[in-house]
Amino acid sequence: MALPVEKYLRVAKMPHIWCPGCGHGIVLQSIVRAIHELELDTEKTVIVSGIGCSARAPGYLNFDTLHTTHGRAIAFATGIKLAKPELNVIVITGDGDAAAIGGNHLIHAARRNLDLTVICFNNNIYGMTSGQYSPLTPQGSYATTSPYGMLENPFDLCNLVMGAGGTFAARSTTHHARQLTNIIKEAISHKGFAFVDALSQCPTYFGRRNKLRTPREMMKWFEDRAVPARNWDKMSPEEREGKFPVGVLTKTQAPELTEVYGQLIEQLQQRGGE
Amino acid sequence: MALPVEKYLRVAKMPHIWCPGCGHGIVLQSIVRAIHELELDTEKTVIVSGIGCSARAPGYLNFDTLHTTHGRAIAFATGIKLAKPELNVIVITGDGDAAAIGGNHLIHAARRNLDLTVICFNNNIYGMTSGQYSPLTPQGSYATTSPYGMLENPFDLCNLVMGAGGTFAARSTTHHARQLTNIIKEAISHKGFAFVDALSQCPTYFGRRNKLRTPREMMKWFEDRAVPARNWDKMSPEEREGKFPVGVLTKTQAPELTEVYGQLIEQLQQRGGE
Amino acid sequence: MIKNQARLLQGNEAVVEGAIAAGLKFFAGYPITPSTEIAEQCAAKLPAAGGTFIQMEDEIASMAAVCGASLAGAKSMTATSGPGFSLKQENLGFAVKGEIPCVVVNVQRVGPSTGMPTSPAQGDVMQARWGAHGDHEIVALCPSSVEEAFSLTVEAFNIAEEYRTPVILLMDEVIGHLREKVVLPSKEELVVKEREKPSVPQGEYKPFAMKQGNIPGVPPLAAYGEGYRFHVTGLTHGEDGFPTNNPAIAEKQLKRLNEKISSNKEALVKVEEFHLDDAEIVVFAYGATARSARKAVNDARAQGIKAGMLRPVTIWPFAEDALLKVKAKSPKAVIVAEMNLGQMVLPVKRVMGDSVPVVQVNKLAGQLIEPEEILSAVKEAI
Amino acid sequence: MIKNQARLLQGNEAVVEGAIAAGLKFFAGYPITPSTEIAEQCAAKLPAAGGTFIQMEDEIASMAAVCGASLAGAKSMTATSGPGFSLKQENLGFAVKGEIPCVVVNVQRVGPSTGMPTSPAQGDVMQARWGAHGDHEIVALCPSSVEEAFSLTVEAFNIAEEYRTPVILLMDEVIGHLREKVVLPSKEELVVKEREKPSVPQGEYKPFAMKQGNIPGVPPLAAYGEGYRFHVTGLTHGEDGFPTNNPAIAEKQLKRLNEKISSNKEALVKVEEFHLDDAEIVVFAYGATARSARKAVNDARAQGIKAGMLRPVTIWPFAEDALLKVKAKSPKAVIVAEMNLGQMVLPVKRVMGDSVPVVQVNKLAGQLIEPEEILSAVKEAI
Amino acid sequence: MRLELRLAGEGGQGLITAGIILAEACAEYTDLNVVQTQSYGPESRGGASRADVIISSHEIDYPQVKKPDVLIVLAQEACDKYLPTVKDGGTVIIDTTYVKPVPEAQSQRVKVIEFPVSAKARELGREIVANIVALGLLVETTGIVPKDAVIAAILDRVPKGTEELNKQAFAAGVEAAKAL
Amino acid sequence: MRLELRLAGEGGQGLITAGIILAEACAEYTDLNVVQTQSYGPESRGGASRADVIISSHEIDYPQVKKPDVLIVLAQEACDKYLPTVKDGGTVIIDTTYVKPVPEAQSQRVKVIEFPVSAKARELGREIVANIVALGLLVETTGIVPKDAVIAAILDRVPKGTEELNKQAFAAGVEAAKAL
Amino acid sequence: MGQTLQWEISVNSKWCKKCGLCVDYCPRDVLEISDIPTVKDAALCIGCLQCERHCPDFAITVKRRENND
Amino acid sequence: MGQTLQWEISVNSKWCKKCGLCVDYCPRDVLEISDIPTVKDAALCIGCLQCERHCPDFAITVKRRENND
Ligand SMILES: Cc1ncc(C[n+]2csc(CCOP(=O)(O)OP(=O)(O)O)c2C)c(N)n1
Ligand SMILES: Cc1ncc(C[n+]2csc(CCOP(=O)(O)OP(=O)(O)O)c2C)c(N)n1
Ligand code: SF4
Ligand code: SF4
Ligand code: SF4
Ligand code: SF4
Ligand code: SF4
Ligand code: SF4
Ligand SMILES: [Mg+2]
Ligand SMILES: [Mg+2]
Repeated sequence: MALPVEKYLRVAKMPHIWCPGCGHGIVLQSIVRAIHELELDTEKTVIVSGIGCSARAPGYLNFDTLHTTHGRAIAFATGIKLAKPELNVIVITGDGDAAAIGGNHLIHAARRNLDLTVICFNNNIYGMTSGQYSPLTPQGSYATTSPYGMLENPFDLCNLVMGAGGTFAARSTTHHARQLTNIIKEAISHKGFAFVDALSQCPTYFGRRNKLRTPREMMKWFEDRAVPARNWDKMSPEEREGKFPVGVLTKTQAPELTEVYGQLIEQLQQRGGE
Repeated sequence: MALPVEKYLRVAKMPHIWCPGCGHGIVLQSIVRAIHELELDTEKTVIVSGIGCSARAPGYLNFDTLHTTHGRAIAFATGIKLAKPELNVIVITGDGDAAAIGGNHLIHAARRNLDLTVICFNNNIYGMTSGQYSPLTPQGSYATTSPYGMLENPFDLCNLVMGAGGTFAARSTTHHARQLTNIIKEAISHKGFAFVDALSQCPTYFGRRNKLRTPREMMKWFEDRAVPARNWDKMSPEEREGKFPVGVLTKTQAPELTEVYGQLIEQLQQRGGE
Repeated sequence: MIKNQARLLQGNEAVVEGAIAAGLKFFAGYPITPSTEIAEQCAAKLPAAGGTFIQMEDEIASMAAVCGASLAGAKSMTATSGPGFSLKQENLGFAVKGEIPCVVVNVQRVGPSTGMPTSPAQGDVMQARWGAHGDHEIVALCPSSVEEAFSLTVEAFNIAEEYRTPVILLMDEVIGHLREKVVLPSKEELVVKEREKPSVPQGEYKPFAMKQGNIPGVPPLAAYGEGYRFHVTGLTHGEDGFPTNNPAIAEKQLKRLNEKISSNKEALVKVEEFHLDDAEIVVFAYGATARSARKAVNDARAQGIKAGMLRPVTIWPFAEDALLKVKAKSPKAVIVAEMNLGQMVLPVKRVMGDSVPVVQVNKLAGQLIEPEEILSAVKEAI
Repeated sequence: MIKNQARLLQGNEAVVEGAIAAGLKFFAGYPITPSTEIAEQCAAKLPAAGGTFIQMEDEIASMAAVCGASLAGAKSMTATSGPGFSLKQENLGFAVKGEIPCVVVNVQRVGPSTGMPTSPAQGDVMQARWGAHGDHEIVALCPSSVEEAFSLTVEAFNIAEEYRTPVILLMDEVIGHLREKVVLPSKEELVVKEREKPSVPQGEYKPFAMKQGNIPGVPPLAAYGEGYRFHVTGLTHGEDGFPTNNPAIAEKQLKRLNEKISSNKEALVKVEEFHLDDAEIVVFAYGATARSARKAVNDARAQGIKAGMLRPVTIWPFAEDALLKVKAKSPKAVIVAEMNLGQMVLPVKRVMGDSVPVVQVNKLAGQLIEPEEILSAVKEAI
Repeated sequence: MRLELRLAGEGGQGLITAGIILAEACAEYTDLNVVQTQSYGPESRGGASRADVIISSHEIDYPQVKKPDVLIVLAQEACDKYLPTVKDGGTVIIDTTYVKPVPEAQSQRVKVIEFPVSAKARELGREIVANIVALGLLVETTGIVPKDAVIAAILDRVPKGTEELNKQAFAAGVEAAKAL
Repeated sequence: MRLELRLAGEGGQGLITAGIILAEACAEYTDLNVVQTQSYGPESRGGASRADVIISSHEIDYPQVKKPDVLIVLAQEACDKYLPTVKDGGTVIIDTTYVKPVPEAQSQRVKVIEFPVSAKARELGREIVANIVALGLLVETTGIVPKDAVIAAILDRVPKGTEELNKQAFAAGVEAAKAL
Repeated sequence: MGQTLQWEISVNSKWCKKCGLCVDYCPRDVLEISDIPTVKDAALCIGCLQCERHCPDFAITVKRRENND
Repeated sequence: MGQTLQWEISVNSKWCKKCGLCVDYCPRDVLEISDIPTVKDAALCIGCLQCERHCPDFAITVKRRENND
């Protein structure tokens, strides 16, 4: 389906600032495509981000957009959604933004099952500040602040969201652009908190330091390691080694916070009216 | 085993400030007992806390103690442990301290597998500020800020820690004081990040508002709902309803951060010396 | 018995009454002594008023949620005390930069750090002005009574909405916890202001326009979901809200941001002048301390001393003009009484210059300054 | 070719060199432009120096970890810029209250909020003083060159350790990113100070004693793990470190906390006086701006104008005495040049009083003030 | 006229509530001005508890009680702590159920009224209404607030079903004061 | 003597490195004073890149380059942007591989040197050494820094195994300047 | 030995907050409480430490008598 | 119909950053790149959209020809 770019992008702001071959553009396109295919009302959809290369995305999207402080996008979005539950609220965040400084807001929104769609442009690195390690940088990888290789364990963001009680968590990559679009559609449609771990490549800082010389090489890395979720469960720990599951990893139903709160308001106002 | 209280407590500061029947004293005693039974060196053990009723515990403990800012105990402890890896560092925290404002530090310490023992005095409520809901307050329960019943889902803190990649997570309650002591011993002995969800009663604020009229009634609540971990796995979702598992819920081995960092220092210094 | 019009209200409760009267529709907070009653009252009262209360995971998130809700069109508030106020600074700066109307209550307790949580102080006055990084003006109001806790909350919302700016309600523990007899104004008596909405077609809306708007320098503000599809960022931006590195545009916008406050001081800065006309000794005091000062002035007058009080009701922007008027009359001394080590005394000294001696009365360990302490300073200065 | 003694170093790099020379053993930080190179250099260099680098989850955690490490006996540092500095305020206040030696670097960029991340500013000068809640004194140093980035970092550690206090190294983007030729002092030339250790038996140790210690008001500090088993809290505490609500004790401790800085100003406050002796026009400038000021002064002198510069090297405590000396000579004007809307000009005005006109030269959109701009202010004022 | 009152005892004895009721009575049912304050422990964990009320026909500037005109104490610790704060010539009402007789030195300085407040409440059915008995004593002793105002304020606040008990408690306090 | 130099082009052309090498040469191998600065894009994502170097026999106060004495540009955008900033009578070196001839108006104002810097580098084996060729041009043109100092500084910095290539590149630049 | 007193139970009245948990938890009904807990019948005590472990105030201790062999 | 050109491929040269991913991802070798990508043999295109979906810059679009029925 051809994408009516002018409808969704602030074309006057293009081309965007991202480096050649940066995966963030592919994730962004997947989001736009998902919005288009779902026929979301562009006047009732708000896009919120924190700070980072990824977080620059809203500036190119022709919606109500909010570029907040580093790590806090979900908290700002919480206010928007609670104040106007009829809006679709989509959060665009980076692995540093969502999982380092913003980790607490992520797990709390997941716990509350607030109807937000959070899409993490996960490139395993702090792109905007030129390549420091993030909580997603694989052990042993190089970054400007891990000159001897990353010493810490990385998060598995979907596991984290599930551990926090999230009702929807999924993963895909820029290589799997089509799947990514579909997953984002499913995430937006999910009533409740939905998290998408969108693996993206930063050729400029992650690739260059880690001998992944081209964007395609980085995407090949995704291609080689991704395992469809339905196969993942059947794999032994040894088979899983060096691989990761893609697809929808958890999807359950639970009361959504703005609905629950709306009911309370209704109840109390009726009671007050009696 | 009789507990040589004078060795471990700052007896001049006793009696402590906690209300009659407050579970925090029982958890504290379990910690002291664990330390005693493990024969930890009292001069090489540091106790760190945030802010809350629970966080007042270190003031009564005759060790190096640090009463920090709300939610940040684990981050302060991270500095202590990294600067002096030979110290035993135990963090005492509350459910608000650890899981509300401090949630991010909890998951990051778990991810890093830093050798800290974190004991959460989990009374489902903010005791110190007089009874607001916490991220652990069960749905429907009353608190001063949930006058119509708690609307949000609570965390399962052990699940959260596991989702973050933690290598040790366990739960017990003030009712299970003996088990609690043993679990704390195991947590302290664990090389790596260890988390103990210690369910505690706040008769003053949680009990009073939720028709649990005595401390014993609150502990009975624990008694009735706790299921040994080994049985939990065999239970159906229906059987689990209204219950929770106690015992060691996860225990795995992974490289510990100060060890890994120590190796790096050694390596680089040798290299420098060559 | 028949009730009269009056009620007994706690300062913190009065804030909530004022906020709801002013149209509060969203409160996000995190409990902290001595402000917690504000959150608790909001939890109890907001839903019935069609608004939403949420206890966030921390103060940072609370401030963020308040900004988000305000951009979605809801009048929004948060409340805290020193430690939480410190945490809010980054997002408070975002609200300043994004020109997001909201009210931030700080009920001051003794610092630094955890300090004395249940004891009063006025140690965050300078922080209110300078706590966030970067150049910015701020509006802060300082109630001296429960009645003012109500009326200044309404005023705070009015200023926030009219000037598109966060407004700080800077209370102290004494006023926050004080229960006092008050008569609340009726709906008709209340002046409630609403933010100005854009009058241009959707495609032409510039959320940070230089010249539009009722108040010079304050551009109208659309709400999310109304079709304007506008962008808000904490980066330095142009009239359209998009980031810029053009120093000329940046300078213009940063100046407008500051001047919308600094050049409207006349409208914004309110003071109470008490026996100032012939005062030879002027006591400068605010918040709870002003109540002691008032008594001290009365007592001094009773003893034949011509004392007076200047009370800044608006604590920021600084009441420079009122002080210059005082200076013009060459009083024998200005006594600055405050529950801190000496904070507002600094700008007072700056304005008084070399000609008028400035005397300090300070107390910093959690006790309200007593009238006698001020009185004896008055007597010494005469 | 044979190298000389000099090196080309970036300001941020020089900070790390200085820190390691001063004995840095622990760095916790979170990347932010334009301070990131400090973290990166620490990551590369600390382990070989036997120290530990960690990138924490945010700036709050970084400040916390630094406090923890310092209490464990390690000289500790963190580095950030405006947004992160705002976030650190609460724990910076804890460091003040707990009297925990540490160094906090803020490389200033344009605010408010995200502002202009790669452009210089001096908009956090007042925040450095007042950013944390509650009454507290702070020490802040402000380098004007890469060489000073090195030497003032060493000085910052020395002050931190000697006075048991956090010290802020307040840089700006110009100095942080500037590469400059510097000759670093040899180990022998360097003065490195260590914190005073308790001399009393373990059982008698009072970590917040009123009178002990080499410097009046600064009690010796044991390290965790040395057997002293002491308590540190952010609550107002007595000499033994345990919380107290006794106002008399609280007052004494809070006063000591402040006076250990304020009454040692003579030792702490360093200024550079440049052509001040006969100056009719005095330029007050700091950080990168002082380099423009120096050129302006030279150019003015070349044109026969008696200009001079007062540069506060220590930006807090305020260089009041040096300014009073200037005032005593009744210059025609003091020109305050700063990359902000006018911050340090406020205390300068306070000290200058009514007699000496104070003129402002400001720039706030991310550009260094040019010598010509200062020069023309000088000419106008003459 | 400015009257400063202090009610002190232990957490759980309901003295803060009593203070608030008294203040509400003044505020909502009389022309008197009133402010009420209370102690907030460092950590509000049980222990001592104190409510202060200032009643005045004029505006109330300084809102704190330094030297109460009247003190009522329901616990020994509270008595020891606050007795010395009472104004010379002021009045102290002690609950003899829990408080030992006032030492000679003090009883010469202030007027002492003794009554087994808590015992009386117990006698009425539930010790929990000791605070209302105390209120009766206080109101009758000071004579400053109309009793019907206080009764109205009591009824505004107490849980449904306990109205009678509370009225009796208040009356008992009033009677006791009259009898003394 | 104070000389202000500017090296400008696109990210990836290595001009920042060239600027740093030049500054290091001055700092570590001569008595000259030197400061070096560079552009930091708003988001440091590719795009334009600029390094400034000020060399002086005296102390350097104001550390920024307003009007360079010499500008070398390796990309058209950089040329368009910075050409007007060059001091009247200053020198501009353009890499004709990527930069169009300088417009008449400007070429009267400043001295223009043209050389296919990048093409030359490609010719030597790898275009990546264009920055070093540029350095050679700059050093020879200005004559302010001893060439052996610059060569030493180059060798301090470049990766092992590329020393010869870089020396050749530098020499090529120097030659070109001499020839012009 | 037999049924002689093996266990010494002591209550620290300065620390005890009278919550009654020790009494609640004693499986042998050894303790009773009006103000602070007191030992009703020490002979029944089996030294299970339930009282001690559940005391939030470190106020009750149970020790084996030293002279009971 | 047959093998006539069904797909119209266009590259927005103002947005294209020359990363080459479109070329890499094309399964039919339709595209080639020296500066910006160009169509080597449009007839081979199967309209799979791999190029478009993997373009980070919204710079390449593949549309079904409208006059191809
Ligand atoms: C409070 C604060 N701390 C730090 C920064 C600096 N900063 C900006 S973006 C960023 C990391 C971005 O990484 P990520 O979220 O992974 O996004 P990416 O650039 O990789 O897309 C950091 C540390 C900031 N702007 N604010
Ligand atoms: C930054 C900050 N925010 C809020 C507070 C107020 N506060 C103190 S303790 C506390 C909650 C304590 O709850 P929890 O951690 O569950 O401990 P408990 O008292 O229940 O043991 C809060 C919100 C604070 N001291 N600092
Ligand atoms: S730095 Fe990395 S993440 Fe940022 S735009 Fe470039 S490639 Fe993308
Ligand atoms: S308030 Fe609750 S948690 Fe705090 S001491 Fe009392 S019972 Fe314990
Ligand atoms: S030790 Fe056991 S049996 Fe003995 S008193 Fe305690 S609880 Fe009862
Ligand atoms: S459990 Fe402890 S505090 Fe409670 S009554 Fe028994 S001895 Fe006293
Ligand atoms: S649509 Fe498919 S076949 Fe056609 S050019 Fe694109 S990738 Fe190649
Ligand atoms: S993928 Fe897009 S940006 Fe990259 S070369 Fe192709 S059209 Fe250009
Ligand atoms: Mg990233
Ligand atoms: Mg709790």
